[in-house]
Amino acid sequence: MLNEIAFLLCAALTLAGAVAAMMLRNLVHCALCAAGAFAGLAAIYLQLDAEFVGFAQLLIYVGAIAILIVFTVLLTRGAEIQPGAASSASSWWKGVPVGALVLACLIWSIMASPSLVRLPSPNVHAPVKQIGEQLMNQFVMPLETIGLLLTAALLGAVVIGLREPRTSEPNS
Amino acid sequence: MESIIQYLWLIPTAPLLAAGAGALLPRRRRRLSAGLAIGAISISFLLSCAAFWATLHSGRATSNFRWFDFGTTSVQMGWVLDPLGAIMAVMVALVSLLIFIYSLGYMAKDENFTRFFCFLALFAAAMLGLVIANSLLLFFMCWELVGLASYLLIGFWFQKPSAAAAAKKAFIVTRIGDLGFLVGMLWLYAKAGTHLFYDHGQGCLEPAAAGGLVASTAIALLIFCGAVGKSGQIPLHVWLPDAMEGPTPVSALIHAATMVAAGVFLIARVYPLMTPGALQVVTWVGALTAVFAASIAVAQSDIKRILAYSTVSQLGYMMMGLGAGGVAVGMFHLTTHAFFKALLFLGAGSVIHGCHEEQDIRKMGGLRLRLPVTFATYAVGMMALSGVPLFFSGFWSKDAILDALHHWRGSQVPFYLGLLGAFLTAFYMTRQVCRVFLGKPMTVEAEHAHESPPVMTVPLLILAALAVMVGFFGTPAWPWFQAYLDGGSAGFDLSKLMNEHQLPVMLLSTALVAAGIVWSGWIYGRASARPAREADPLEVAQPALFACVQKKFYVDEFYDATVVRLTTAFARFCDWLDRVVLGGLVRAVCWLALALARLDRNVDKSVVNEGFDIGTEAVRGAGQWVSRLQNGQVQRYLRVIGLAFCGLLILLLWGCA
Amino acid sequence: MSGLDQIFVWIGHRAAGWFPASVQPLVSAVLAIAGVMAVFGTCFALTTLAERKVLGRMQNRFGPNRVGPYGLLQPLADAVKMLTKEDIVPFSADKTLHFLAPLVLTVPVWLAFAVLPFGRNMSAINLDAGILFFFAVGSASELAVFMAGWSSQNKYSLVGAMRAIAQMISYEVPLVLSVVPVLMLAGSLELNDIVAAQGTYTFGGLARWNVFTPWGLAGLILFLIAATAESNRSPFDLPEGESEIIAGFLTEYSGFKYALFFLGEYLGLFAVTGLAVTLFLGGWHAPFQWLEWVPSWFWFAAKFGALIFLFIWVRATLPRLRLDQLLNFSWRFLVPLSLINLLVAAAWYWTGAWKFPVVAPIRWLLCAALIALPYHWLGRALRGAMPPPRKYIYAE
Amino acid sequence: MTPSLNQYLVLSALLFGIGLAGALARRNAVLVLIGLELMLNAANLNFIAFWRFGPHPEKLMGLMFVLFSIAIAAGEAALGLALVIAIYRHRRTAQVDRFDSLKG
Repeated sequence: MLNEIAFLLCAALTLAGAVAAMMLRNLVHCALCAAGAFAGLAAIYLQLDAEFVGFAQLLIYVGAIAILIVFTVLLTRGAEIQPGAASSASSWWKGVPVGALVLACLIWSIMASPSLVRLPSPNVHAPVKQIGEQLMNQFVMPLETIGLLLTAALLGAVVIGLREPRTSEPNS
Repeated sequence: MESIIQYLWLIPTAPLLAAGAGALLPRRRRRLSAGLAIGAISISFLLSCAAFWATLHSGRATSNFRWFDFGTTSVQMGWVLDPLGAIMAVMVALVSLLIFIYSLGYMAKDENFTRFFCFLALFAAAMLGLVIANSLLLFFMCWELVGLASYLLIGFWFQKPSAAAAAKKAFIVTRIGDLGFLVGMLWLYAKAGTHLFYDHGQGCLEPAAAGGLVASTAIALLIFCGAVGKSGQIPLHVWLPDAMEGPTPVSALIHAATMVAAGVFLIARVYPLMTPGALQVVTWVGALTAVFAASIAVAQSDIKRILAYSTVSQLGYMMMGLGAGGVAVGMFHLTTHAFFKALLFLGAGSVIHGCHEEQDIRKMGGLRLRLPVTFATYAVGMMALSGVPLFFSGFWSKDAILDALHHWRGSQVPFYLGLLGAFLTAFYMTRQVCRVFLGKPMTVEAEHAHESPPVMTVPLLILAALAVMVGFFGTPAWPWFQAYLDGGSAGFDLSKLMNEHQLPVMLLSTALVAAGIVWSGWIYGRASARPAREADPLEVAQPALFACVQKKFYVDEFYDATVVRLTTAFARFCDWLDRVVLGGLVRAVCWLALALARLDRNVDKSVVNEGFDIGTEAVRGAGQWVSRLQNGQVQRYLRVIGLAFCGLLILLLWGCA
Repeated sequence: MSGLDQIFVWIGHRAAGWFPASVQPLVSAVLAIAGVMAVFGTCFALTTLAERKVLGRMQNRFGPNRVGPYGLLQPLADAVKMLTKEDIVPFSADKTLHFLAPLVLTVPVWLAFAVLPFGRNMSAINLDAGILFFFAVGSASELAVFMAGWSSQNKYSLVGAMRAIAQMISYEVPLVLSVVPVLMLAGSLELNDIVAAQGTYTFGGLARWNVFTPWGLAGLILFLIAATAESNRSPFDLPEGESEIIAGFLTEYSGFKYALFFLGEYLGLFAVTGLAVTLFLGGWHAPFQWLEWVPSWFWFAAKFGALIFLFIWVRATLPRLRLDQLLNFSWRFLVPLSLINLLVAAAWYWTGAWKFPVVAPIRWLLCAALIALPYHWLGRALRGAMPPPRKYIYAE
Repeated sequence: MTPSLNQYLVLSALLFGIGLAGALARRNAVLVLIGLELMLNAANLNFIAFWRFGPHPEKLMGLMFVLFSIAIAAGEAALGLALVIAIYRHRRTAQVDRFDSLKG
């Protein structure tokens, strides 16, 4: 019962955050609502006994990605100018039906699979030590690859984000 | 013995490293470069002494290793330590050390001091490697490296056209001999299947292989060709006098004491291959060279050239000794000659240095007062070279050769030629000393000559002492040297000095030497008082003969007229062939290609291009049509993806249901 | 294991014992939370006073001494002032975010205290990934600062917020990286395990705290520097630098909301200080074996107080940095150095297997050299990278 | 009573749908990126749910997948936002429908 309530609360938070993030006009509000949705998901992970992943989700999504998004919003002045109400009707009818169609398909397929109505395995826990050992043994290659990938992404982001020398800009 | 053989490779490696380091040093690091070279050669000297000490007690030791394989054969290399190599290594290292030190003073003003020491160290490394090589192939490599170092050092002052020409001449002439050597070496490999000298009974010098050789006389003579080139024997002697264009320490080290002796050493090293027939040739060539060069030396006026011809002549003696008397006789003269000829060259260098780069003996005179140390040591060297009896090393070693020639079964002519050479040697050396040191100064430079610094005179003194002392190791009364090389032991027996075989020869040569000295002294002692421009007394007496001798019997001119002209003509012919015949052929092919290309262009224009134009138009049209799908609107792509996903999902579920 | 040591645990058990068994866990959790809030709330009050007093002494003046004996009631007076002030919200502000920002800052900071062990058996919850939890909840403060700065619609606020976020992002990296060696050597992310790993004694009774190892010493220094910057304290107080941008993101706040920000910042400082004590200074362990009889919570409080004093001291000593100096210092010095510190910790672990006489000092010196040399080189490189000191042409 | 697997899946599907609709409908690039992140998160939730309800939770496969996915999402966000900023500098706009040419 308690679990159900907690789940419903977290799900409501997540969905509300997500909907708000996609519908609000002010981009900063959108970003903050998205952060709320991410935090709600982290809570759901915790509820699913995935402590480590939950904290990692909190640390990375709320602590890093949300901040990044907010920075980008400010740097692109998205928060100030809103020419002709970004959410114009023309773009709404292009996007929402497709989203709704996909959603309908997904829900239909979930509902069509009776085997999915099942209860969780009891006494599941994922100690950090075991995660660490798996990362260092079975998943060591993916781990190294991810490290390389993140380094490359970091360098790439820095290179892309660097202000270009003035001379190469044609209209300045 | 076992322990030293493992470190034998260090002997050439130390100077090689010094040369490598010296090559990388900037020009201004003069002291570092010289210090490196001298330190390295000191290490080599000490190691050589240790190796020598080891050979006193035991025989031969080898250390072989595989260089590379091809197919089933493997090429082996290695080091050998035996009395022959050890005595040579000690001699080379010691003379090199002294000459390196001497060069400190002699080359002090030269701007390329660093380069000089780099080359010297390279030479020493190659020479020492040659001495301890246990493979004819390795020997040949070091041999060529020695030749390279010699080339570099003769042409050290390459700004002088004569030096550059002399370097080229030395390189090319020795190359002719080396060609024979190479052919002989390959032939030997074909026959013996190995280049190792000693390999536990399998080496090419050991009885198992050397005994059964076919055509061994031809091989031996081909190898002797190399020795002829390197040691300046007739007919390849022409490069050695010209090599005196290099700095004097180089002349002393390379073209008197060590490198030119390498030819003799080569014969000594491969002595087991030398058949009686080959030895006969060796003896004859040596005898002719000895007299021929000595007679040329009589009429020269350049102090270093006289010594150069003297060197050629003495090398002839060594060859004679090898041919008639065996390894010990030749090697003994090689060793004594190395010391006193190095001494003479360094003394000559000191004189030249003192007289402000003057080399003409007619412009000197009276230097005994101004260069006392040089004079004293030079006199010792001169007497050693002339073979003044009893106290000087040259006497004992030359006497051993003459004795061997006297008992040679082949012919008595070399013996008399040797005697004639001894007389000539005494004559021209006395002439030189009289001209340079006695009498009165002939020019202002000679009057203002000065003694060289101690860094130059100390090596002179050491070499003078050695020039006297080394001889006592090989007297007939105590033939230690010969016994050492043959692996036996020598007892002291004064009576051998007096036996009826040796005494007459000894007395005869002594008399000839005395005659040479006295006659020459009589002529030039008086002549040295006259002005320099006046003709030589001998020229006055026999103008035609003297002119002929002064022009070195026109050998260079003969070579110019024959070999060089022939080569030039052949080169011209090749040039013509290349320009007219081959060039014409190439031009014809070009024309053909051009014509084909023109044809091709026309075909291309009318047929291929049209076809491709149609094709590309079609492709472009299709591309334009397809590109409408990719308009850059990411959201549209995403929409398509979403719809496609729905479609796939529906299909999937349909299939399941 | 004296009674005094476990007195708080005992009180908690007894208090929970009065409730039915079904709600006992909840009650004990609530009690722990209440305890933590009470203790650190008081601590906050005392620290504001202590800071002003110590700063005063260091600046050769008295500090507050009018309210109550020795000015001891000054925090109370401040609280009354803060709560009774008018709560001003700018007209153009984004009112929702302006209201939410102090809450978003303060609430997660309280959460961070949940995993700290304040004494033997005295941590509110035992989380398997305690450190990760600590940093995860701490990450919300950046968002809060941004919300405060942006919602005020004031350029000083926005500049202050951007500065604060840049600073926090930059210094979070060395902060986390300097913690990693401790986790490596302890083999756990749980704070109680880390404290237990430092709980043995060596050399006749000296504690094996991490700070006594080369990497631990370097790690503590790096951690404290990064923590100072994370909590926006001098000399890293650019986001609130009065002389530059009025009060940064706090410009448009007053009254209770301002007090909440104030509280949040101090609590953040307390949390990282407590973490430093736990990670490097042996937690609640005594420094010498013969001092074990002193209650564990006392040792925690003593170390905690010493570090707080250190922060105040630093604030009184060092001038404020420029923004470029601040970022250069983090990215060019602290981050590489803390990465190298990882290697040093690895070297320490590896050399632990060495077996020969006098291994301990050799091992120590080797590892110390491994961190000291990069420190020297990076320091020199950093000095080269900084712009030269400004020249004031007209001032001379 | 605890929630069952399909409840989590429905939540995930809803999140995915919202993200997709937003990514399709909104024109600001930042919002499109937020939509993408929401879709990624929906996928992550699926992994976690299947791990928790799957037959072999002790193997941690789903957890690992999500950990790597989060790491990649961080890199993706950093790069994507850097691109948005770079394009904004050139074009003075952050509307995705204006990003339709390959030339800068």
